[in-house]
Amino acid sequence: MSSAPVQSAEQDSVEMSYAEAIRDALDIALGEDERVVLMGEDIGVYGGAFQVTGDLVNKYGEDRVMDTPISELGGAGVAVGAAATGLRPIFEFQFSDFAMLAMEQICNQAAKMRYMLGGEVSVPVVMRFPAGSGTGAAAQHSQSLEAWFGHVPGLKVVQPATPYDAKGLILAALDDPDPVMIFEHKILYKQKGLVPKGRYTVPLHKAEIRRAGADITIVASSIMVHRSLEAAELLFDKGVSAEVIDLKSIRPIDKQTIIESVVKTNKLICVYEGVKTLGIGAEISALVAESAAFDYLDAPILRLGAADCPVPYNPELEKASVPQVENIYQQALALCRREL
Amino acid sequence: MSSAPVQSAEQDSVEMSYAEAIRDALDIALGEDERVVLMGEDIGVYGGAFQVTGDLVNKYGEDRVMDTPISELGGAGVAVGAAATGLRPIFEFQFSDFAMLAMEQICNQAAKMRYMLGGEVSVPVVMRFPAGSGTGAAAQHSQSLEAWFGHVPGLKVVQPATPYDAKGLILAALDDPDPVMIFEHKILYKQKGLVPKGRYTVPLHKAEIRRAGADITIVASSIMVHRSLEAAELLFDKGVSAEVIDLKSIRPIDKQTIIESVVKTNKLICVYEGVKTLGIGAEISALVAESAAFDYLDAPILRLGAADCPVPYNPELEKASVPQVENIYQQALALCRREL
Amino acid sequence: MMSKATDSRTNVPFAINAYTKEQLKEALRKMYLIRKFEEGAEDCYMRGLIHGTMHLSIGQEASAVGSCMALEESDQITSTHRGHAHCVAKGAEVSRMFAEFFGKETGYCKGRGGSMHIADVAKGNLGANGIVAGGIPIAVGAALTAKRLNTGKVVICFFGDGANNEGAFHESLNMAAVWKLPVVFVCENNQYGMSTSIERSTAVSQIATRAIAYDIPGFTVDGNDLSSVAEAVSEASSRAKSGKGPSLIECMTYRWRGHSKSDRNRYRTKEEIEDWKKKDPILRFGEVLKDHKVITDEEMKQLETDVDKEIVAAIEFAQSSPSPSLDEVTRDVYTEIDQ
Amino acid sequence: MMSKATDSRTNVPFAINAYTKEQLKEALRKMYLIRKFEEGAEDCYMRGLIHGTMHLSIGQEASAVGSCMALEESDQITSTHRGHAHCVAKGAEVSRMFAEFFGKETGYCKGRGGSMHIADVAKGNLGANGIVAGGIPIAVGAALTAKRLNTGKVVICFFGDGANNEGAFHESLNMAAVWKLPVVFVCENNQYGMSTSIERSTAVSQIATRAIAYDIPGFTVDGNDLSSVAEAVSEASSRAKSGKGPSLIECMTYRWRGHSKSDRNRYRTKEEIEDWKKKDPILRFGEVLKDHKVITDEEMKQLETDVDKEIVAAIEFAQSSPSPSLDEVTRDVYTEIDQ
Ligand SMILES: Cc1ncc(C[n+]2csc(CCOP(=O)(O)OP(=O)(O)O)c2C)c(N)n1
Ligand SMILES: Cc1ncc(C[n+]2csc(CCOP(=O)(O)OP(=O)(O)O)c2C)c(N)n1
Ligand SMILES: [Mg+2]
Ligand SMILES: [Mg+2]
Repeated sequence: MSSAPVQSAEQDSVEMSYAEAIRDALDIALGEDERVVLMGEDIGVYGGAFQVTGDLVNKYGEDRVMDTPISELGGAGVAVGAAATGLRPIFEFQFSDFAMLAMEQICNQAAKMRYMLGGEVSVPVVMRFPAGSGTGAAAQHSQSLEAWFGHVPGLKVVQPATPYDAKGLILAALDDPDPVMIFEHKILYKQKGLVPKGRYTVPLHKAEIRRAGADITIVASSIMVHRSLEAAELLFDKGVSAEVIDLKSIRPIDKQTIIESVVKTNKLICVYEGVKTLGIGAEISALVAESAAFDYLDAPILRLGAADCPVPYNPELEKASVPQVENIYQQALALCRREL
Repeated sequence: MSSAPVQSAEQDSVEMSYAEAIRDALDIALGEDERVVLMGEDIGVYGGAFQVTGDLVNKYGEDRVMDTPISELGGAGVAVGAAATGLRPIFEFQFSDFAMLAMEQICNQAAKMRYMLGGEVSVPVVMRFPAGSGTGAAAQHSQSLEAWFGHVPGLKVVQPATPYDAKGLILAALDDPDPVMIFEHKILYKQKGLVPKGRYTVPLHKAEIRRAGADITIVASSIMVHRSLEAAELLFDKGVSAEVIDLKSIRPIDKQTIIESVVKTNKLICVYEGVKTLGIGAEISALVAESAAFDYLDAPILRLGAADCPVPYNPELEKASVPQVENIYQQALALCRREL
Repeated sequence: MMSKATDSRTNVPFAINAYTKEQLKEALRKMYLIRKFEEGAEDCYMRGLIHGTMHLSIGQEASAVGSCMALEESDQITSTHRGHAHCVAKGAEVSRMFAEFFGKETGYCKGRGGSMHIADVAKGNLGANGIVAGGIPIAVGAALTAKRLNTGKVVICFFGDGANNEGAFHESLNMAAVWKLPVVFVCENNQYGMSTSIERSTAVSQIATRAIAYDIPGFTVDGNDLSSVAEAVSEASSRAKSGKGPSLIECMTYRWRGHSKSDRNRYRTKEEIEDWKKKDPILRFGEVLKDHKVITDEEMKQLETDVDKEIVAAIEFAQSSPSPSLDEVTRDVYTEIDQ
Repeated sequence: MMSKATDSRTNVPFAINAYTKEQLKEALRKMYLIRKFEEGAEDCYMRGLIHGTMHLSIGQEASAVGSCMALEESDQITSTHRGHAHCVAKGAEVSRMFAEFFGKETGYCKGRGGSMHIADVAKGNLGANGIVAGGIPIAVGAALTAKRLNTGKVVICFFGDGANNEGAFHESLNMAAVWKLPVVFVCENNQYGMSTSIERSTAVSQIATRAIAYDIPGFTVDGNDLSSVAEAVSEASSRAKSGKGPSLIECMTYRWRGHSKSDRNRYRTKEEIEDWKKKDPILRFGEVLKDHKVITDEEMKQLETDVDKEIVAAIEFAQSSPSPSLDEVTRDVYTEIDQ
């Protein structure tokens, strides 16, 4: 179901986790290009809070895999300045929540520098944001803030859902001359999948149909792709054929893939982990509602996002605060039966 | 057209500018309650970058009208801590763009503190954000970032469009036990209007129909309310009766007022100054598309927001980057004629 | 910058002179209670009864208890991700702390916060914080309230060595100094921010040096010696209450456990850890109390037994407490008001 | 922290010994050019030809020119909202600067940036910045590039006294110091951040004191004396290039004009302004050059006339340049690539 790797046959693939796939991408990048440096808190000897960088510091040394002080604003800014002058920094936020400290350097500087300077400079910085809930780490360590970044011209924003895409999107981000924000999901880090050896890229601006269907379109991102695929199985048992689209890119959003699907299924539900209000589902809904696909809609456009609260600590509450398979299934079914 | 003041007859109103109306509200607040303190950069002897605080420091002294160092994160955090412990701080960002430095204290702390602490504390902080383009101050001094804040549970977010609302919303924000973010528009500061003397409040969660109409609903916020009203005049000349809703509150959004209007007019266009993608129009569109009003829609839902670029310096480019009366008029007309 | 003269111990330690026997015994009890609370929490975590993560301060008890000893009950603190000790030291009940860790409605945060947000506002603990240095500006804000409303309170702001490289540290200390606010900045320097040592992250070797950048007093004390901590903090607190503004106190200490539950301890040696275990602040303070005849061996045993019982009862309370209702997931986001 | 010995002037000022006559004359010419450029811009603004706002550095020319004099053309700078002087000093053409202010395609930022984002990347000016302290981490990043890629470059990071209270200042200086990066932090202390004086905003009386918090050299120099600035910066820059890390140099100076075009000047007295006008850095440096027979009165006159002509021509160039096309409002947001 995933798009064909650029340069490798099936047998050249190995099974690895999402975290390992990212590490593989970082390893390739560090090996290929001396301008690549990794920066972040505890990414060296500790191997990263989620063991994504692992032992890379042993292979490339502390000058290439740099532990920064706990200084998110300054650290991100150093990455921005380095990118603008010739390095290819990949900056890891330990948790995406801490990016709130660095919004200025990301959104006032990196995103705008090229434009403000009339195109005279590029800022090829890559930033990685471990995001999402499910770890019991509560309100300040569990957010899904990708919608904020999607609102900012000058950035590109992606959300890989599989090991394959995680690796391919990181390498594509590195090839890209502009700032790319990668929202990874903490719960996916351990998820396994087939990943081609060596270098390949996944386009930064394309969604992908993960399951073809005729009755309803489910647009999902990150971990919600998996939950939506599970829900699609349940729906199938009820005679509902759901098409599941993995959004992948938040900025730009691949309108065409979504619209073509909706023209076919006539129904749309958006599933995402960020807070529902002003989350990415709002944009997807609005994109369709303003498009020619509007006339093909047979039912309201539904959104399933996080509840209107910070992420709670209690594990049951935490689960209740974000969409689960059952919610997706129920809502999709109700939409198809127009029982809302 | 504006809602009736809580406690004052017409003759008790005076004409004043939006900036003066805000100052009036601050003056009343400082006079009524010794717990109220104003904090911000250059709000004392300088009177604020936009002369909103004016001479209040002379009346209340430097302990009540506090010039802060240029430390947005710390300053906002001090306001948050003070609010949590008994003061009623009103914090002015000199430009809303600089709030990017303080997102952590606003969105990780102020917005979540009550919830994370199980309701054991309230954070009645008011923050004021001069926003918007039109001053030739370019990309880092002209943004409209209200959508970011609207995405954050725990905050309330308003955007006054008139002197009357500016004063009434500030006083309502002060009465509110939770953090309230007020997005003011720099270009509106000089706009005049009738404002009742003394204390009154405007509800923090209600939109208002500024012009009744039958053919199309225009939901607009802040300065776009005025542009939409002008566009409605032009539409009227073409035989189109537009209903113009002043959104006022971004969080929560007054769904009911919008939906009732759309049920009546069957057409919706959202006009806002923030970047179109993932801006407040996305949420309004999605709210309607998921509601019972969906079945009443006769045409796609349109959004008019800022172009996909940082705000440019050149005045003509700057204008071209955000919706103007002509754009609203043209798009609304096209929508009514379904000529899209 | 400079070490407190206390360390030279001309004769009796400060604490022995400054506090009553009851207070001193209570301080020792609190250190025990913190230790046992954290060991109990760790055990529950290992057994899968508590989820999420937690940051244990085992080995650092003296800085929490010594600091809070210098405070009145009405004084306030802000705490950190490694905040259990601060919470107990400021007077919280371990039963409600456990209940929080178990995610229960009876917990201090009604199960919404967990370890990283543990608080006890009634006792003046404005909360742990998931954001490194996140509590520093908040402490300064609380001190502003104290000054403006003339409450006479002082605020202790706890933070780690790693936090001192955050911009919030700098901005906050500057404002507190310029406005002469009643706040005491207590840096618990356990020499690592997660895996990153002071030498690799911080341009000065003693964090107290940074006091010079704000023209405020800065002291480095032995953070495993309760009396030294109490002395420095009570001096700083008196200074603050008399309107002379903030101080920065650096408590040199060490955490025995990993940073959090996912630490493989690759960045420090077994020897270093073992060395520091020999400097156990609880044993040390116990010895001092015995030396000065404040407590007997039997009394100490009794104290320990009582604490053990308290912990068992607290865990039972937590386990048997009701869980939050799933319908109430959005409760307490906003204050309920009649519109 | 300490004043440079330069001020005692045992005999000849540093600059006279360190630079050729041509270089010295060029420095004087640049100061003139900056002054005239800003007066010209101010005039155009008053006449409604330039919109937006601008921050003039009239009176502060020595710190910009003295600092950049110590650099090679390939070295880099980051600048501030008050950045015209830095831009000219680093070698920009005033014609393209005016074109930018007039919002033209021929401007350095193609009319997208204006005064607050003026830059000349080719000459090593990475840009003014609308965000106070926004350029500080960027400068450290540029220095990281220099170190990792062994380019031998040094980076000067300009910022104001007000900026030193931003968290970005603290975080950046710490990182630059820990990593020993080739960057020189030049604080142009004109004693006010907008309306707020150092005393009311900053806990230390000299910003160079804060160097202690990063264990780096810190010096306060007379910022209106070009030679003192050049001496301090060239020393710091050599130090940086030799791998010894950053320095913090504080240039004491003053802006003659208001903060921006909306300033009512309520926070300082006429007398203070007049006093500082007597310390005009251009006149001072002109006198030094005459004293040391580097330039004659006639040459100086000629220089001034030439500059005046250059300004007139530059404004003409700007006015007659094409405006951006409205269709291209989203051009240069992203790099154009073939997908
Ligand atoms: C802003 C922010 N950055 C990073 C983290 C992740 N983190 C949690 S604790 C910690 C180390 C903190 O070190 P220190 O301040 O010395 O406290 P200690 O853990 O040693 O008690 C880090 C990096 C965080 N929670 N918040
Ligand atoms: C982050 C941020 N806060 C506030 C401002 C508004 N502002 C622009 S310049 C300025 C004063 C800066 O003072 P200083 O650093 O001393 O530079 P100077 O203007 O004196 O050259 C302020 C407050 C800003 N542009 N950016
Ligand atoms: Mg530490
Ligand atoms: Mg200044």
